[in-house]
Amino acid sequence: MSAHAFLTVEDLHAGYGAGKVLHGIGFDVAEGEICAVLGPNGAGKTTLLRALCGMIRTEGVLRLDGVALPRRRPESVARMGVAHVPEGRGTFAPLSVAENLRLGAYTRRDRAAVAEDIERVYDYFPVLRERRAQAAGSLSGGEQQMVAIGRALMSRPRLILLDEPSLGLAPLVTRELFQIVRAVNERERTTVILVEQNAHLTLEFAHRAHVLETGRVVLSGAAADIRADAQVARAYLGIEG
Amino acid sequence: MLEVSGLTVRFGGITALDHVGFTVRPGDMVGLIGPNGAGKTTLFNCLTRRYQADEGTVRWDGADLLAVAPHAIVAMGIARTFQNLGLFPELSVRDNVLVGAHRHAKAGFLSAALRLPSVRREEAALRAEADALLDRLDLAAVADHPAAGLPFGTLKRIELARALAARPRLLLLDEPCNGLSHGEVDEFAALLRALREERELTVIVVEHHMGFVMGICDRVVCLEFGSKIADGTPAEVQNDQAVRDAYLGAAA
Amino acid sequence: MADFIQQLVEGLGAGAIYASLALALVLIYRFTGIVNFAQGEMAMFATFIAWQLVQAGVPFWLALGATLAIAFGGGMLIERVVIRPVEGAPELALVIVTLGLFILVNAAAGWIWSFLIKDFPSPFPGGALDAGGVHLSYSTLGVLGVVAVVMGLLYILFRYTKIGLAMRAVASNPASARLLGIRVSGVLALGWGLAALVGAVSGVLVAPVLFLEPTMMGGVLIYAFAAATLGGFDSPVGAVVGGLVVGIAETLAGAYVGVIGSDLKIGVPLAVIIGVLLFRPQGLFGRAAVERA
Amino acid sequence: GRGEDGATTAGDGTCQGQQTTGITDDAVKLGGIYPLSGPTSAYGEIPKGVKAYFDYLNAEKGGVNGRKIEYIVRDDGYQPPKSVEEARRLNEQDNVFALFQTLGTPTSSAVMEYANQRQVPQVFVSSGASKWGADPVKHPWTIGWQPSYLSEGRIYGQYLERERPSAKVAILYQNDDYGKDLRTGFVEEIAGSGVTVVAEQTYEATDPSVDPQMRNLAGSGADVFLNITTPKFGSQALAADAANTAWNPLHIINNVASSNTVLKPVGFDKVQNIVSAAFLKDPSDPQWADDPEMALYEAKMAQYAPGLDTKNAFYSLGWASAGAMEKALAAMQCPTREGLMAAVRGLSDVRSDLLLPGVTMNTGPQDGYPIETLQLQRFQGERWNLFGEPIDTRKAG
Amino acid sequence: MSDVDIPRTARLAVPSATALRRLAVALVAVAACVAPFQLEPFRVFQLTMVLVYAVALLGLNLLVGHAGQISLGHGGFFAIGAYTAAVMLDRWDTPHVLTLPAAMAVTFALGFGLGVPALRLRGLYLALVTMTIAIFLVPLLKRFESVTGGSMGLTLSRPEPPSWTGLAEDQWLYFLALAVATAAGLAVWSLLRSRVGRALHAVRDNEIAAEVMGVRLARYKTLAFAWSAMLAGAAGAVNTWVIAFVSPDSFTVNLSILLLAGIVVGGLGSTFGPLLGGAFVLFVPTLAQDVNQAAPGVVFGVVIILIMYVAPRGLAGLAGRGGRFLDQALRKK
Ligand SMILES: Nc1ncnc2c1ncn2[C@@H]1O[C@H](COP(=O)(O)OP(=O)(O)OP(=O)(O)O)[C@@H](O)[C@H]1O
Ligand SMILES: Nc1ncnc2c1ncn2[C@@H]1O[C@H](COP(=O)(O)OP(=O)(O)OP(=O)(O)O)[C@@H](O)[C@H]1O
Ligand SMILES: CC(C)C[C@H](N)C(=O)O
Ligand SMILES: [Mg+2]
Ligand SMILES: [Mg+2]
Repeated sequence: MSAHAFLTVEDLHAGYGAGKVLHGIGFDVAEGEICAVLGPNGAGKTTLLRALCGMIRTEGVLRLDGVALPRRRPESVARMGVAHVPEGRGTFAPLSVAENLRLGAYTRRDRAAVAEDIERVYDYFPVLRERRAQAAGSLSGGEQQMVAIGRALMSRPRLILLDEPSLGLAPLVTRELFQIVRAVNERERTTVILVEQNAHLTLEFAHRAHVLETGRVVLSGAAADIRADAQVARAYLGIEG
Repeated sequence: MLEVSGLTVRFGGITALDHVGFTVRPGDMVGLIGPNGAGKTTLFNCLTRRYQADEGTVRWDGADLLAVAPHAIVAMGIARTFQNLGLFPELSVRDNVLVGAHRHAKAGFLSAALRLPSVRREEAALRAEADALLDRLDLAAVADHPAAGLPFGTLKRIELARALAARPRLLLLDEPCNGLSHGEVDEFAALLRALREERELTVIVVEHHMGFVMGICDRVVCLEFGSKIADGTPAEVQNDQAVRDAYLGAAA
Repeated sequence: MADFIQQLVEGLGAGAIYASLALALVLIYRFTGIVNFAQGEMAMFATFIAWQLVQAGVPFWLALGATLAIAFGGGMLIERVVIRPVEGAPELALVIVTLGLFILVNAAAGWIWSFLIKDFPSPFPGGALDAGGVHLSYSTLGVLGVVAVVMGLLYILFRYTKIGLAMRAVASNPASARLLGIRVSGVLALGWGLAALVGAVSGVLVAPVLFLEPTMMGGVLIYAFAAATLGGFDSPVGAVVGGLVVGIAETLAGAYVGVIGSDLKIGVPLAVIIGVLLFRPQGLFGRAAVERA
Repeated sequence: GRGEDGATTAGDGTCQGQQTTGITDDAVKLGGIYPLSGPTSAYGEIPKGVKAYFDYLNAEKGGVNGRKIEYIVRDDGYQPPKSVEEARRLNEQDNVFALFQTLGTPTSSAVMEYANQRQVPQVFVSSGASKWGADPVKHPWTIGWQPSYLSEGRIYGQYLERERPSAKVAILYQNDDYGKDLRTGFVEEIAGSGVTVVAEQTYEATDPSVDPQMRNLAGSGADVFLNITTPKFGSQALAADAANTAWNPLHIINNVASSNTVLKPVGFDKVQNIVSAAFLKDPSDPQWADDPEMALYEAKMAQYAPGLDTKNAFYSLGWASAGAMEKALAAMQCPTREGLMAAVRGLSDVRSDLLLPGVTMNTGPQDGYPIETLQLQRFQGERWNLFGEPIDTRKAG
Repeated sequence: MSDVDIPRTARLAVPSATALRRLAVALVAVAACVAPFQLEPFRVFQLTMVLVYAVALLGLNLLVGHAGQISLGHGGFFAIGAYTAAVMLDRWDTPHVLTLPAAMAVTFALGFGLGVPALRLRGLYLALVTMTIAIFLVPLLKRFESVTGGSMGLTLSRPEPPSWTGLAEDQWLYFLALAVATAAGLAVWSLLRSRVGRALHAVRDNEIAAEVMGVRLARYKTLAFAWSAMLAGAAGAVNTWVIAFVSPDSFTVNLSILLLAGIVVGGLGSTFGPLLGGAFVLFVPTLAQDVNQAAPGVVFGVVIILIMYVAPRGLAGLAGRGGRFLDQALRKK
C-alpha cells in the first residue's frame, strides 16, 4: 500500500543522543492529504517532525514520493519541497519581516512569482505588511508565528510540516490560519502534516489523524471517524463531547 | 492593589500601548486578551520594567512601579512568566526554580565562597522549599534534568514554578496554556485556582485560550492596537461587539 | 599645518592597512559569527604563495590573480577540513580552533620559507603626489583605493545579494536556515573562501610596506581587531572607518602628545575604542542586537 | 632532602670534588634554549648553525679532545617561565654538562638565578646585555659572548665625535633592554661632546611597522640617523629612509640588523654608504667569498645541514659561537663544570672561525665579556667595506 | 530572546556519578600530597607550574565558563599579581606570604574598576577590549622602570622552606601552590554551589530572565570580573615565588590567549577544567617540540585543533563522558 503513498513512514526510531523518543512509528500520507498528528505533551510529535526533515538522526524507513529520506540533511529535504514551521518558530531575529519571508523562497528562482507570494502572505496576515521593515525579533509572539507560517508558505512546498502553528495566535487568526492551510491544500494540492493541541478544531479540518503516545502510534484513522467516536476522543484526546 | 493609568509605550512609529488604564484589586484573577500585537506582552514588560513607559503611571501598593529598578521588581512581590520561555537552558530544573528564590537569600560572593554556616542553612531551606514546589507542580521527576530538551508544556510549568519560588503577591502569566492539550488546560486551570487560594495570589493572565480565560478569570480586559477596548466580567467582554470583531470572530 | 596634514596622511596610510585586514575579519564574522584569529596568518601564507609564484617567474599580475584564486580555494578547504568537524560546537571552541590554525599556519610558513624577510613587489607605482608640502605616495593612494573598492563590494554583497541574505540568516539561526533549504555548510565555506580572498588582498597590500615574513600580519591583526571593534564587527564601513580612526589616532598621538611618546601611543586608539564603546557598545556602525522579552 | 640536582661529584687530582655531570671521557652534553615557536622564532635558526658545526666536529675531528658533543635544543617560545622550565629539564632530566647559549635577555635572566644557584654553567649567552659579564662574583656561572650593546653604542658615539663632531642625531630603538642598552651606550659616549640627540622614537617588537616613527624622526632635521632595530624593523626603517627623498641623514644601522639579508630586500642601491659595526663575517657579503673559514662554513653547512640558506647570518652566528664553545671545551684543565668556567674565564686572544680579522676573545677573572672588539664598516656596492682599525672597546671605553 | 530550539543532547546527571567523582577527588588529593615525594624535583616544579596556571584558569573559568563573559586579557591580571608580589619583594623585602593577599587585593580592585565599564560590552567586544588592555600593559610596565625594573625585569628570591618541614625548596613551593590552588578551588566550588553561582549561571544563560528574577546584573557581572581577576592575580603572585623573575616579556598578550585556550581546552564551566587546562598550558608546548623540533608550532596548532574535534566541550567533558561510560558499564554488571 505504501507504493502510492506520498510519504511513507515505517518503523521509525529517533531520539536525542542516548535517549530514544520514537519507538517504531509507521503511517502513510497520501498526496494532497491533511494529516493530523495528535497526542499529549511529550509524546514525541515534535520529534517526529524533526525526524521527517532530517534535523535528527533516525532509523527506519522514510520515503518521500519514492525517494528515501534517511541520512539526508535538512537542507536537502527542504529542497525536495518540504517546508517546516518549527516549534519555537526559528525566527531570524535581526532580519526584517520581508527578509524573513524572502528567505522562505530561497530555493526558488521565479522572482516575479516570489514577489506575488509575498503579497499573498501579507494578505493572509495584514499586520505583517505594516511591520514588513521591522526586525522580526521585535514582533509580538503571535506576529512571529505568522512570520514562521508565511515563510514556510513562501517556498510553495509540496509537503508542509506544521508544529502547533496556532500557538500564540488569537482565536480569530487561528480560524483564519486553518482556512489558509485548507486553501493552500486545495489550490496547490500541498500535503500537510499538522501537529496541534487543539484536537477539536484539528479533527474537524484534517482528513486523517494519528494519535501518538510515548513515541508510538496508538490510534490511526479518518479524522471524522475519530471525532465521531466520543469514547475514543475522550480517552485519547481529552475532548469532552 | 495595582493601578495602571495612561500607560503609553511607543516604538518608533508604532504605539504599542496607548493610554491604557485599569486597576486590579488584591486577590483578583484578571484576564488580559486582545489580538496579536495588541500590546499585552508590552504591558507586562512595562510592569516588570523591561520596557520604558513613555507616559502614564503604574502604582502598586501605593508605590510608583516605574521608578523601581528592573531587578527590584521581584522584591515588590511581582513575578512573571514569559510568552516564549525565559528559562536557563543549562541549569537543572531545580536550579531554575532556585533562581526564582534568589531574593529570599542573602549569600554574597565572600560568604558563599567561605561556605559560612549561615549560607548552608539558607541553602538547605531554599532547597526544601524548591523541592516542595517541584512536587506541587509535578516536576519532581525532572528536577535534575537540564531545562533544555524538555517538552514545551513541561517548560511552561517550570517557568511557573520559578515564578512561584519568588513568593510573589502579583503573578503575571503570559500565555501559560501554550502547548497544552485540552485536558491539560483544564488541569492547569484547576491548579492555578488552587495555587491562588493557597498563596493568596493576585493574577493577571494573558491567554488566547478563551475557554480558559472565561472559565477562570474574575475580570477580563481586552486591548486592541494598544488601547483598552473592553473591561468587565468574562460574560460582558465575551459579548462585547468590539471584542468580537477584533478578536474572537463571529464563531466564538 | 602641512606637517599636521602630513601626519594625517600617514595615519590614513597605516589605517588603510589595518582596514584591509579588518574587512576580512568582518566578512567572516558576518558569515560564521566567529572571530578568526587565523585571518592574518592566512593572508600572510597567501602572500608567500604569491611571492613564490613571482620567484618562479610568473608575471606579477598573473601571480596575483592565481594567488587570489588559491586563497579562495584554500579558505574553502580550511572550512571543510578544519572548521566543519567542529561545526555546532560552542562558539569559543571554534574561536580556539582558529587560534590553533593561527599557530599552525605561522609555524608552517616559517618552516617552509624561513623567517628571513622577503621583498615583495608593490602593485602600485613608486613616487608620490606633492601638494603644498604634503606627500601622498601612490602606494598609500593605491591601498586606500583598493580598500574602498573591497568595502564597496562587501557592502553590496551583504546588502543586495541573495547570498548576502542567506549568509545573514545562517549567522542568525543556522538551524532555521537549513529548514529553508539553505546549504549552511556551503554558505560557511563560501564565507571562509571569500574571507581568505579578502585577506590575501590585504596581505598583498601589506607586504610591500612591511616586508614579507611569517610574523608580518601579527601586529596588523591586533590593529585590525581594534579597527573592527571600533567600527562594529558586522559592518564593512565600520571596519574601514575604524581602521582609519585607529591609524590616525595612533599616528597623531605618537607625533604630538609628548608625555605619551611612541612607546605608549597604542594606548590612544585603545582609549578611543573604550570611549566609543561605552556609548555605543556595538561599535560605531554595528547593529545593536534585537532583544525583547 | 630531595630536590638537590642529581649531580655526581667526582674528579681526580686537582679536579677533585668538582662536578662531572654530563661529561665523560668520550662525550659531553650541552643544552641550548631558543624560541623555536612564537613570534620570535626567527632566532630558532641559530641552533641549526650550532648543530651543523658540532656534527662536523664530531664526524671529522672526533669531537673535542676525544669527546663527542651531544647538543640538545629546547624551545621556550621566548617566555621566561618556560626558559626556567627548560633549563631545569636540561640540567635535571637530560643532565647536560652546561647550558650553551640561552637566547634572549629576559629569558636568560630568568635562567641565570637558577644556573648560579645550582652551579650549572650558562655559557655564551646569546644576548648583548651587559649583565652577563657585569658581576662575575655574584654570577660566576654565567657569561656572555658577543660585544655588549652598550659598547656597540659607544663605538657609534666615538665614530660621530670623530667624523661629525656637531652631528644632530635621531634615534629609533626597540623598547626593551637591548634597544635601551645600545642607546644608553651611545648617549653616554656623546655626553659633553658636540654631538647631540635631537629626536628619539621607540617601537614595540609587536608593532606592525616603524613607518610612523620614521616620519616623526624625519621631521627632526637630524643629519644622522641611528637605527637600533632587529632585522625586520631594520629593513622597514631603511626603506622608509630611502623613500623619503627630503631627508638624507647618515644612516647608522646596528649590528643586529646589518646582515646583507636585511639590506637586500630594501635594495642595495637604496642603502649605499650606511655605516655599521661588526665582529663576525657576514656569509652574504661577497667580500668573504674566498675566505677559507667561510668556505669551510659553506661546505660543511651544505654537508651537515643540507637545504638551509647559508646566507642567513643566524646560521653563521650559530656556527661561530659553536666554534668558540669548541675552543672553551678544548681549553678546560679539568673536565668538570668548574673546569669549563675556569676556561671561559681565562680566554686570552683566542680566535675562532668567522670572527673578523683582529677580533679575538679575551676574558679574565674580572672580565666577563669575551668579545669586545668591533670594526666599523660602510656599505658600498653590494658589500660591506671595513674601515679603520678594529676597535677594542675595553681600551676605548 | 532566543526561541531557537536546536536539538541538543540532554546531559543527564547520573546520580551515582557523584560517588564516582568523589572517589576521583579523593584519589587526586592523595596523589597530590604524595607526588612531591615520589617525583624528581623537575617534575615537582612542573606540577607546581600546572597548579599556578590552574589557579589563573579557575578565575578565567569563573568569568567565561560560569558568568559567560569573555576575557582575552587575563594574562594582564596575572602580570599585575606577579608584579605586585615582585615589587613588594624587591623594594621592601616583604615576607612572601604577605605578597599573596596584596596581589589579590590589587587585582581585585583593578578587576572591579574594569568590570564597571566592561559591563556594557558584550562577548566579542569585551574580549577584544580586554585583549588591548593586556597589550597596553607591556609598554606600561616598561615605562615605569624605577618601580618595575623596566624591560630588564626584576630578579627575586624564592620563599625558603621552614626548616621544621624538612622539605626541599621545590617541594615547599609545590605545597604552597597546592595550598593556594586548593583554597581557590574550594572557594570557587562553594561559590558556584550557592545562590551566587546560580545567579551567575542565570546571567550567562538568559540575562533578561535573570534580572526579572531579581538578579542584579551589574553587581554580579562586576564582581565576577573582580573575583576572576583576583584569582589570576593570586596565580601571578605564586608564579613570582616559583620563577623568581618577572619581566614584561613574561606577560605578553600570548599569555592571555594561551590562558583562554587553556580553559576552553580544559573544559569551560567544568570543575576540573582549570586543572586539565593548566596541564595543557604547561605540557603541550613541550610535547610539541618533542614531536617536531623544526616547527613545534605546527604540532601545537594541530593538537589544539584535534582536541577541539574530539572534545568540543573540553577535556573535562571528555573525562566526564568517560566517567559516565564507566559508570554505566559498572552498573550493568
Ligand atoms: N532537544 C532535545 N534534547 C533531548 N531530549 C528532547 C529534546 N527535545 C525533546 N526531547 C525529549 O523528547 C520527548 C518528546 O518530546 P517532543 O518535543 O517530541 O514532544 P511533543 O509531543 O512535541 O510535546 P509538546 O506537545 O510538549 O510539544 C520528551 O521526553 C523530551 O524530553
Ligand atoms: N522592542 C520592540 N521594538 C519594536 N516593536 C515592538 C517591540 N516590542 C513590541 N513591539 C511591537 O509592539 C506591538 C505589541 O507587541 P506585544 O508583544 O505587546 O503584543 P501582544 O499583545 O503580546 O501580542 P501576542 O498576542 O502576539 O503576544 C507589536 O506590534 C510589536 O511588533
Ligand atoms: C527572557 C526572554 C528571553 C523571554 C522572551 N522575551 C519571551 O517573552 O518569551
Ligand atoms: Mg512539540
Ligand atoms: Mg504577547
